[in-house]
Amino acid sequence: MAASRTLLRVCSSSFVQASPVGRLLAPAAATSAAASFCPGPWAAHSAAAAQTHVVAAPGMFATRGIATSTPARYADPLTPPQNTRITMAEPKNFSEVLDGSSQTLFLTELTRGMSLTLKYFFDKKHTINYPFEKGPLSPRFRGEHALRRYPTGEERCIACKLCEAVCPAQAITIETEEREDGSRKTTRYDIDMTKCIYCGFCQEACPVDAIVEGPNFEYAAFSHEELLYDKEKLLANGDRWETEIAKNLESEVQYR
Amino acid sequence: MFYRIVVRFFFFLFQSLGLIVPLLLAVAFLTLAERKVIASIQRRKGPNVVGFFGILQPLCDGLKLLIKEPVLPNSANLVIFIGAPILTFILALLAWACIPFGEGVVFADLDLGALYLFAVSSFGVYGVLLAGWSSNSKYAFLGGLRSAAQIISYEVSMGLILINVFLCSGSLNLSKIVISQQSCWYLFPLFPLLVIFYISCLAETNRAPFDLPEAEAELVAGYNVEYSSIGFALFFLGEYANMILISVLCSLLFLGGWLAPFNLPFFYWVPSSFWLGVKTCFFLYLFIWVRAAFPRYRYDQLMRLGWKAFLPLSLGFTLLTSGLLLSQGGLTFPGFCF
Amino acid sequence: MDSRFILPAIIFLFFIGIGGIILNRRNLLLMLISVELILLAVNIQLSLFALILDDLIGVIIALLVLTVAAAESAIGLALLVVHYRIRGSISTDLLRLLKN
Amino acid sequence: MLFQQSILCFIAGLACGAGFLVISSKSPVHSVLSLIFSFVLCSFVLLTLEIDILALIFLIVYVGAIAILFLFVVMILNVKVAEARANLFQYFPLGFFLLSLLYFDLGLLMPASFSVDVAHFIPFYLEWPKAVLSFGCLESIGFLLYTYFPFYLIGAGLLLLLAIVGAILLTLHRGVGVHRQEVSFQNRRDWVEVLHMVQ
Amino acid sequence: MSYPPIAGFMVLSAFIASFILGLSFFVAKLKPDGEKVSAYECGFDPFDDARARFDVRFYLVAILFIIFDLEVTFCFPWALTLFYSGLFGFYSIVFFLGLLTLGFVYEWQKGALDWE
Amino acid sequence: MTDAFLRAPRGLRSVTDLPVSQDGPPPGGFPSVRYARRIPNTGPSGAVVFGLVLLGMGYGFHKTAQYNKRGNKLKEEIYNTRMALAPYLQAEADRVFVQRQAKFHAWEAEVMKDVPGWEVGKSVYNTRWMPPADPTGHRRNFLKY
Repeated sequence: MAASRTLLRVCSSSFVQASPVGRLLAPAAATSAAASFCPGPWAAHSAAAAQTHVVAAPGMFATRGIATSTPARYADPLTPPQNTRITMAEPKNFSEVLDGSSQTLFLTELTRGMSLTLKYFFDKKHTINYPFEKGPLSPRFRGEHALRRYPTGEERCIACKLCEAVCPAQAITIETEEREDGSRKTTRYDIDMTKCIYCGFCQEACPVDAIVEGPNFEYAAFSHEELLYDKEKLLANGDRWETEIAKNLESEVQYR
Repeated sequence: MFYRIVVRFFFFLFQSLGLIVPLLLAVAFLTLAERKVIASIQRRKGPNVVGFFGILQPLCDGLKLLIKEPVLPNSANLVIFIGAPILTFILALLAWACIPFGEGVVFADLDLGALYLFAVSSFGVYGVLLAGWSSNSKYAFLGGLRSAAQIISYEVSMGLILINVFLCSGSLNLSKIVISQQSCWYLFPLFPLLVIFYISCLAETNRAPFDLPEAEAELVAGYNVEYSSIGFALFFLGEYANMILISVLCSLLFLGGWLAPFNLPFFYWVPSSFWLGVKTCFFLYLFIWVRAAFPRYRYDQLMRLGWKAFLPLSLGFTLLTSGLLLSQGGLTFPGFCF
Repeated sequence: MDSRFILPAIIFLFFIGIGGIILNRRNLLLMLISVELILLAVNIQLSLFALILDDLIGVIIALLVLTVAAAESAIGLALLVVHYRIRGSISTDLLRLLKN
Repeated sequence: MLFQQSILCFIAGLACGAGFLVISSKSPVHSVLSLIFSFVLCSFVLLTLEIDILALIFLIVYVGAIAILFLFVVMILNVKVAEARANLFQYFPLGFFLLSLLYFDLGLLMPASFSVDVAHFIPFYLEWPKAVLSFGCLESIGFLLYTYFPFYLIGAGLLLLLAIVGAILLTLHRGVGVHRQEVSFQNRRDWVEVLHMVQ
Repeated sequence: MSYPPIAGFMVLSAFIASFILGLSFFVAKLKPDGEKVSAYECGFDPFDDARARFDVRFYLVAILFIIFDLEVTFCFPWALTLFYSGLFGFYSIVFFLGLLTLGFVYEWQKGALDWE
Repeated sequence: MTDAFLRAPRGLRSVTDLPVSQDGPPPGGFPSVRYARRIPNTGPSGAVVFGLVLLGMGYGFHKTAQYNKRGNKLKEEIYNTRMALAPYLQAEADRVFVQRQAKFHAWEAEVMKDVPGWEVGKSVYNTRWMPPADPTGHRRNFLKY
């Protein structure tokens, strides 16, 4: 019974209970100003999501003071706040007639909506100055590929071609040849970055953690050819990003 | 004799340039102000990369629009196609000729200043209509027709509201209207009219909740869909110049143009046109604030509001003001005024 | 030289209106436009003579002629639109079909 | 003085030119545009004659409203090709003869004051009471229109009423299959009516 | 009347507008291309003439605008000289506006105002 | 700064002994989503708004009517003072007018001397004396202000 009541209550969400904002003036569509509706739940959601995110990468940036608990005044989210000025359908007494007509003539309802937007005008802004400040990056971020090496400098890739097989976009092409000292290495290891969908399957399939997706996402190029990476390019990437990649892998090791 | 003519010509040239150049600068920086205010309402920062605080952003926009290649659609009749933005820009500038910025600071003090403004604003429909028709594309034509219909349907209530102001002030000369507001601004007696006047001005300049004809979603860009670089820039300048004109007009007619709020010693030391600037900035901020706060009107609601709500209200209010002033004997005797 | 010397110009405008009606016997719209020109010329003459004879009645009747022009063009164009919707073209030779 | 009258003559000439353009232009939009041009020029003529109220009213009513109506109609009906018109010059001799006939007796009507500008010799009588209190054109119209000639006003009102009723009767056809929206009804909806508890 | 300065101002602003427009024609590189120059149809090619017939509703709005514009024009001189014309002038305008309000009510009831 | 580094106790033998940490909801569950209207319903009630506006309109109309009445009185006073002065100025203007009219009559007599029975200076109209008609109407507006 409780479920059905909540179900029924849900269908009477604020859309149906169209507050008679202005019989003449306001548009008949959802009268609550769009700006004021969407940040409500979004703030709650972002609070919840931000909370878990914060734990994962604590030290990256000073956490913004995001209120995590909803204000007490709206304890029960389903019932609208009590001191409602929303005039009911048929105004019962003269004061509600006055409320309705003052909303029509002097747009008191619309000014309330605007006062909410004004509150946001004076709030702190979210914008970060991109090239100089960067947003927080999760250690699991899958960006530009890199071929890693063992601490001794020997490249890890043993040309097992598992990544080539698992790649859904068939972006990886490998050719192998036995090296003089008998070890099994690739002579040609190409990744077509324009085909790659950055799913990270190659990183999971690789037994020796050779092919890895580094955190770098700023590698735009001027021509198409520059985005067809060959082995030297991937190895160079690996050398450049080795410390960052190693740290990220360390924190992800028990989830792999 | 010849020397006097040259002096008078240069005096006229500097006077009109003194009006046009600051206006163009104001329009440029208004575009920046709009983007920054809308951004800060959505809790983000506006353009702050180009200049110190994004100061040079309008300059870059202007240059970009100048450099871009003007595309002339093939089947459009070119004379009207190029004439429409020029007409809109000229009308936007022309309406500033009779606006008083201070005690005697006015380019051409017309006895029928307000009627001249009403004529120029009713002339403004042609820029829109001809642009829509001459660019020979369905979207532009429909957008042009719709915004023309919207502009003319909100002009009726504007005219009626102007009549109320003339009833209270007793003269059509804008300076005399402002002088007659010394006792109390017309904001107090005609407050509901200010609300209606401002909303119909919003609709008149196709802005904020009434910008359906140019709504990106429905009609791509309304009547200026076919215009590319400089044609679009002239329409853009014309629209923003109209925006500033409307806010100056609102502050002149209802908030006592250059009159200080209270006659305290501090207030009348400040130069008089400063107060006009403050009130115009308030109305400009209101333009942008309303644009950021409200969803867009559907076209039939927009026409219903114009005809079924504003027209009866302003008609009724005209009879109210005339009846009240006539009964109290508060009308002004026409003729010489000081 | 005084303000009466533009009278021939305004009368010429009046006759252009009449000429417009005579010449465009086929195109209904241009006839309405020429009627508009005639009323415009009448308006200007009224105000011109009001100025010369220093009597304001001319300007007041010019206002009245203005409303006549407006109402006439409104109704004329309404008829034209209805005619266009029924006949599909605004040429006058289809008007003959109103006979039996 | 001379400058003012030369401007007057120039603008009146332009108005006649625009008028002629109205008739002789090919596409209807060009004729409507030249009609608008002649409206604007005629209001400039009135402006130089210093009847500024009528000039501005011409701008508001003629150019701002009637010409828009013509432009709307021309655009909506998009009459593309101008119907074949008998070539203009067939009527030229007859037209020229009639016009010259008229201008001949107009010349008789017009007093010979054109030749000698007698106005300069007539002494100008300065009336001081008129200098003390003189009214612009708008106020003087206002004095007469509402006190001595209210019948013209009521006549204009009846004319406009006729125009509204006539135009609506002629052109209004309400689309039948169109869902119309009654805003006040939608605003009056209340979730108490919408919702009814099942158990 | 100080109208000549306004005529001069009009000429000057016309000069400035055409100067800006002309400047762009010299500064920008003109490369007309078949695709660029055709009318904008969101990608499709325009199938019939752009100026097809449209709803006559716009036409009715223009008529109503003329009539109410004239009503406003008749009220301008009244607003200034109401002191002189007193109650007689007031009631003559009330009668005039009454006639037009009659037309407005008729129009409202016939549904000429609501825009489907 | 990785998760393992934070939670691993000292002397960990192998990674598998680490307690598994799973991203779960905070203790006590997520706070419930608020979707009811959030426009603050505070602000003055309809009656207060109407009262304020009507008060403002009353005050405004009273002040405007008072200002206009005072203005009319001032105009009345100015009109009377100037009208009192007008006859004297008019007398001077008439003197100048008579001199010019004499010059005009002399010119007229000279032009019309061979016309029989032409009485110089007799007006063609037989109404009361009117100031000479100004055919152009341009000079009459000279005194507009």
